[in-house]
Amino acid sequence: MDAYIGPLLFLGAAGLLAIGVVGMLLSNHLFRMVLALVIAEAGVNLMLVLAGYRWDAVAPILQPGVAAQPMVDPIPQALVLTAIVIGVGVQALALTLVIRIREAYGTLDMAEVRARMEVDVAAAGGGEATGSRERPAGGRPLPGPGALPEPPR
Amino acid sequence: MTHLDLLLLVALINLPVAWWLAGGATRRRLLALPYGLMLGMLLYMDPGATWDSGLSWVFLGQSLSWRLDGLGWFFALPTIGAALAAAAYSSGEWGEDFAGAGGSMGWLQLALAANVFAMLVLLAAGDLLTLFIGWELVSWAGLPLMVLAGGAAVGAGIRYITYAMGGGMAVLLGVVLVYVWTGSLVPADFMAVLPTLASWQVGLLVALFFGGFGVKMALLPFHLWQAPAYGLSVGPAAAFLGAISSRMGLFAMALVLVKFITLERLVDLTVIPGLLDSRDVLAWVAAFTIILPTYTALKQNDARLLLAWHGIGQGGYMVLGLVMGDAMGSAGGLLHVFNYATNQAVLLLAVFAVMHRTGTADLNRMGGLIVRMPLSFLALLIGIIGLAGLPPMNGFVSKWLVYRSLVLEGEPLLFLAAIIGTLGTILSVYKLIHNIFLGQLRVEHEDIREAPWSMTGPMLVLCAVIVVTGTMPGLVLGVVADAQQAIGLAVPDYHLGGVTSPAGGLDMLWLNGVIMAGFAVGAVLFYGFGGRTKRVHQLDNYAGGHFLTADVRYQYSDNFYPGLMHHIGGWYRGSFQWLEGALISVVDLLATALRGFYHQAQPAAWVLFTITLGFAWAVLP
Amino acid sequence: MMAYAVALPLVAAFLLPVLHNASRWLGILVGPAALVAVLLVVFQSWQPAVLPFAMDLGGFAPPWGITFYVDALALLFCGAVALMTLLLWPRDEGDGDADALVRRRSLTLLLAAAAAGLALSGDLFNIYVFYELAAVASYGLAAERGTPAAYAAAFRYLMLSALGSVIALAGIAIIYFETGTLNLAHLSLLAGELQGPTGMAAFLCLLVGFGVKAELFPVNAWVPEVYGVTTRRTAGLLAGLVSKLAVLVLVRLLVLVFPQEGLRDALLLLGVLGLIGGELAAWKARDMTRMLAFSSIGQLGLVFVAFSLPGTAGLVAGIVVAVHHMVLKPGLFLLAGQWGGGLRGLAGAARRAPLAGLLFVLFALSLVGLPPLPGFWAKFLVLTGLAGQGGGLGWLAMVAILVATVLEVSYLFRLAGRLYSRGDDEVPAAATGGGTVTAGVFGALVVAAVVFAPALWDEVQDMGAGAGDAALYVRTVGPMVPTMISGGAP
Amino acid sequence: MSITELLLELVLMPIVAFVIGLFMVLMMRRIGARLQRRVGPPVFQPLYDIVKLYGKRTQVSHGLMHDIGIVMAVGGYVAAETLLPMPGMNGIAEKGGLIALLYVIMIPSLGLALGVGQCANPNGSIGISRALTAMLAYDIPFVIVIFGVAWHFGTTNLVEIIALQQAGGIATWGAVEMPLLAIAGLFGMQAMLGKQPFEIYVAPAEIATGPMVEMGGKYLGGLFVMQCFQLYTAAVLYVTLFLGGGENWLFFLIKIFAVVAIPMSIAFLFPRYRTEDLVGLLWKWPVMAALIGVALVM
Repeated sequence: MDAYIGPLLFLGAAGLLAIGVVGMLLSNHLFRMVLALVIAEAGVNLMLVLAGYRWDAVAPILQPGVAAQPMVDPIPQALVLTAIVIGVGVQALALTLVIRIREAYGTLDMAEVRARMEVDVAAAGGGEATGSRERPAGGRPLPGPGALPEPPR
Repeated sequence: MTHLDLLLLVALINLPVAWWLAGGATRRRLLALPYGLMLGMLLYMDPGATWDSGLSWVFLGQSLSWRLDGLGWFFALPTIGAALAAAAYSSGEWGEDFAGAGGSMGWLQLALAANVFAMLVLLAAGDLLTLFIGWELVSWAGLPLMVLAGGAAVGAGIRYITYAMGGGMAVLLGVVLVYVWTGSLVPADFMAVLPTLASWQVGLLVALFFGGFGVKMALLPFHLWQAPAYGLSVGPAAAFLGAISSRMGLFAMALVLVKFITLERLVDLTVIPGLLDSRDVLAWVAAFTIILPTYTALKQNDARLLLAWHGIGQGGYMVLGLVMGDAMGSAGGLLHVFNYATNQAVLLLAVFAVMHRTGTADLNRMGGLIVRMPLSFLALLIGIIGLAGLPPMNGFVSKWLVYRSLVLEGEPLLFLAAIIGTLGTILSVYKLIHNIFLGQLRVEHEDIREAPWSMTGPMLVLCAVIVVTGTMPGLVLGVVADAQQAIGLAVPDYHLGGVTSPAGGLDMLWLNGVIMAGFAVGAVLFYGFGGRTKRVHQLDNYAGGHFLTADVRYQYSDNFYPGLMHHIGGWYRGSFQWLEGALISVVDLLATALRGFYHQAQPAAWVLFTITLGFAWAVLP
Repeated sequence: MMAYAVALPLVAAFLLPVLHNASRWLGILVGPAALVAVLLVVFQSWQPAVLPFAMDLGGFAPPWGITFYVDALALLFCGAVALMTLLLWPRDEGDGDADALVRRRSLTLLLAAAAAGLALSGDLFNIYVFYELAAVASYGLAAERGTPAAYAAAFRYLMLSALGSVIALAGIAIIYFETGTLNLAHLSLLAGELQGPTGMAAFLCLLVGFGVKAELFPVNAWVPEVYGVTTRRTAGLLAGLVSKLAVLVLVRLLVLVFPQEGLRDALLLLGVLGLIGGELAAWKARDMTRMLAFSSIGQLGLVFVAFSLPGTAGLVAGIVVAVHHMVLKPGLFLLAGQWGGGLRGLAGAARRAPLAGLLFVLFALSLVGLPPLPGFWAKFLVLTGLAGQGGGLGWLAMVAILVATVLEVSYLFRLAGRLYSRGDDEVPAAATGGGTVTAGVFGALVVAAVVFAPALWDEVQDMGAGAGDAALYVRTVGPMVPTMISGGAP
Repeated sequence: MSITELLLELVLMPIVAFVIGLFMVLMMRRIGARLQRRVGPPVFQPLYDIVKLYGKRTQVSHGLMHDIGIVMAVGGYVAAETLLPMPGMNGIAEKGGLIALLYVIMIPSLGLALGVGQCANPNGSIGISRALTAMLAYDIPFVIVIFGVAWHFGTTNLVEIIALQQAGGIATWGAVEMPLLAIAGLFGMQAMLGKQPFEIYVAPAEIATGPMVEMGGKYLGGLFVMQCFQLYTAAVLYVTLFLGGGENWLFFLIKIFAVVAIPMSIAFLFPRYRTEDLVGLLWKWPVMAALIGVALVM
């Protein structure tokens, strides 16, 4: 039984990581991407802890009176602490950015945000933005009866 | 501090000196002095000997060394000569006119001096790495000289440097491969190892070096950049570039293909067994380079572009002669470098003298200038006779040598290609001289004067050089023989008048003497026996009964050879422009695809893609 | 002693806001003072006799404690960090609010500290922490301008980089799982454990993780956006300096822990894709900043190709190419700052600022590889290395480098032609006049590299030999205390 | 062969050539007349024409280059004569070979072109553009012929070519060993002499749009003299290459008059081709014949 627990837990952690990564890719909504990141980081932290895990060992705390028993490896647990702290910091920053983007662009859809950003970055750099369906780069009028309505700004 | 060091030092010091001299109107007169000094120093050095240089660095595990042998000396002569003519030409009224019109004389002279220095560094290269360094310097030094005229010339310059760097990179790959395959870049070592290389390796090296140097020589597939780049540049710059700049490619080709890889190795590198070996491929590239640009020149309507296109065509003769490899052919190819440099310099200087006076180089807006600018006419006449390769001038000697070697080597189709090129040249140079100097003089050109002495002087000196080296080719053949020996080729037994050989020789002293005697007889017959001639005005002309007035433009200049164009007109489809356009659109397509990659909404997808691909690759054996 | 290289900028970063409120002058001086101190420390410890030496932080013996390994290469990068940050010190961007400037300066100091840490650290997890520190600092720098585009670009960059870090951490977990240690020296001893597929998988995770910052091909979609929104000086710092340190970390891993041949081919392939991808995109770019961003992707691709070459030759070539790009790109970014604006508007710009025009041509020539300039020697080294290695991938890489050079010539000198054209439309007066002076310093560095080329060459060769010697690294770090669990999990 | 003998030859050869040329022009007119069933001009008519033209009082000139053009035209051929070996007199044939001769023959046409250009008459310029196009047209087959002959005899030295043919007797004559090249040579000669059907640029009816539009008096006289030299040069060149040159004066004269008679008799039977058709024809059959001839010779 004990031989299977380690790999099983490890698979669990890897599953969490996979969910996080794939979740981030499939979602087009900014907030969902941040949530996916949270899950991914949880998965990795779990994986890191499991690197030092032993089935038949106890928590690595030396109490004065108790005899030394085989203990779990303490180092990954220390590492995980830092990793968690870093993760939280990055996630917090991500959320503030999501709020700022929502205020500035009025939308949380990644495709639209990217398109708007592209126009602004190009304007900041001084060049013209690359063509989009609304504003073709070549400046030639779009075929069809009437020009498209001006996109909501 | 050997002679070669001195020469290189003077060329280097000439950079600031030229910039300073170009500054003041009075100092401008002395512009030609440094080049005169360099020419003197060069003539003092005996072309037969090999001049080593004191400076040599060991860097990156490579030794950089400089030495000037016969081949380098032979190419240095027209380089400094052309620079001297260009500097003298620009030091007079043309310089004031150019500076007055907002052009920067300082940059022009600095660029010219930089070009000469870069070319001397290339010509004195002691090993392959120095050759490449000199090659890159020459490629880059040409750029400022081309773009000085601004406007269209800048676009042509950018196109040139892209081609040149393409060629440069091919040469760099060749140098690196030689270093890796033979372990060294010093000629003495790698020439010993070269014969042991496999044929595909030597084939690749030949392709890289011929392609790389061919870009500078504007051989066929890479010739589109040269005409606008040289034609549209500023007056004396165009003359210098047209005369010698692209011949550096021939020097490097002679050094690498003929001396290092040797023509024998080229002959037994078969491309199509039994039918075509690599030397034939090179010869046919040269042959087509003779024909196509010459007939493109025929259709040009701008005098400068017409001459620039001829520059490309004549380059084909030089490569053809060199690749033939026998004594006569290689002598003809190398001699044509010198002859053509003088012809092209005179022609371009004359066209720019006309442009200086009339303000235009458009062949359809000139005519009848012989009455106003006789000296320029004489210079252009001697230049076109030399360019077409007709007897009294030096162009004939080098072309005769190339033809002789083609006839006796048994190459009928190559001989035919060369002759087609010559005939095309004769037709187009007549169009040049007719549209500029002959025919009806235009109303607006009636009061222009002959070009100033500072411009006609250099032109007439070059004309004298053409006539003298035409009558006594032995003078130059001596230096050509040293160059041939430097790269291990047989030397024809030459004498002052020309060449003697069992299969029919040439003696220009007698030939020119007989031609001049013939002209004398003709003159005696014409002036002695005929009645007194009456000079008439140009409008007093047969016009089928109509009365000619000045406002009717009675001149034939456009669509000059309708009969010929009826047949070959259809062939001008610009297939090479289409090829270049196709290449650019492929690059554009790829670039747009790449930019699309950087505009995708979900870049993180690629992280997952790379990881899964990596794991699969890691797990699978 | 070398710990100051990390500590001083870190302290200065956090003290800066406080001191700025105390007195304006103190706020201005504290940053540069810290950096100058670091420079002094670096020069002071640059005696070849002493190098390389290892430092155990907090006195903990390896592999427990974190060791700082200081050899010539690490010192070079530390010195570069201090010098470059000093030269690219954020200036008032004309929008007038002082506290934005303070924010930018403290973030830059944070970035400098993290970069120094990356160069020196000898422990894998410690490297991860410094990498995250640098990442967060660059998120801040990206978002700090306050424009909507800045927020969007920063967010997209954060998501990409965070995902990369997650995967890097997974790699570290695998390594720990296999070997039970994260100290590079100890890992080098236990490298035998990591020969199998799991070791290769771990390296790939680290490669992708750290590759995001090193502008590795598939994961560098953030580069044009972030460099487009930050100030030109920050962009120069990020492109020129921090990306090289991420590459340095990967190279240390390759040399010490993963000497397998297959990994070098992966690096070579990704480098070639990056090179061609970057140059093609730059050829198509419409404004100078994005053109330089794509060009930096291309050059980083070349750095990867150089470092993928086996043995000391590869290391030497990589160092030369990396340092050459580190000096060149910030100079170009500063010039972009000087002129600003899209490519169309730059007509005749060099006529109004002749020195800037000359510098641009000098940088472009060196980037393209005109012989006496250092760019040529870098390219020559890489090409000879590749030709020596041979193989299908080697030929592909050589052809890619040559085609990339032709593309570089085409777009750089198309811009140079426009700069020197007699354009009549007036160029908007650039905000920072100071850019040209700093670019001049970089220009002087390039020219100095030409003059002192032979001396520099010997220096670089020793550096390459030192960096490539894994046994020297293990010996310097000292004997490993036997760890309790040598096998890892049950 | 001392210098004085050589100089004497250089003076004598053009004079002999001129005299033979006059009789060739006479023969041409007589053949023309016979074909058109009329008597034809008296023996010295060509000489009378030339003397009349030189003697005219009004000599209209359009400038110095116009005069030098005619001088070059006549002088060029005078020089070409000395390159062509006659029985007993070799002139400077060794000094310049077959290729040099091909180029020296081009000098007169260039001189004429420059002279006509100076006349400032577009009709003249149109004529010259036609003449140069025709030259391009007929020179291509002619050059292939020259290559074939030079390759066959292994030398470009005319004296040696004659010696080789005379040594081997009729069997080694150029025409016998290279029939196709001989035929192509005939085509080339027909166009070079400007005889129908290739006479667009010298035809009397086209004079208004030909090069001769501004030529009168001694200018036209000069062209007549040039025509005599032209006939002689073409004939002797053909004989040298294909008919073994002159063993002695009698055979030499018979051969060159026979050779010249061929294009004359053909000429009067044909109308005139336009320039583009001329180019088309000359690039098709003669070039094909010459190429096959060279292929056989190689």
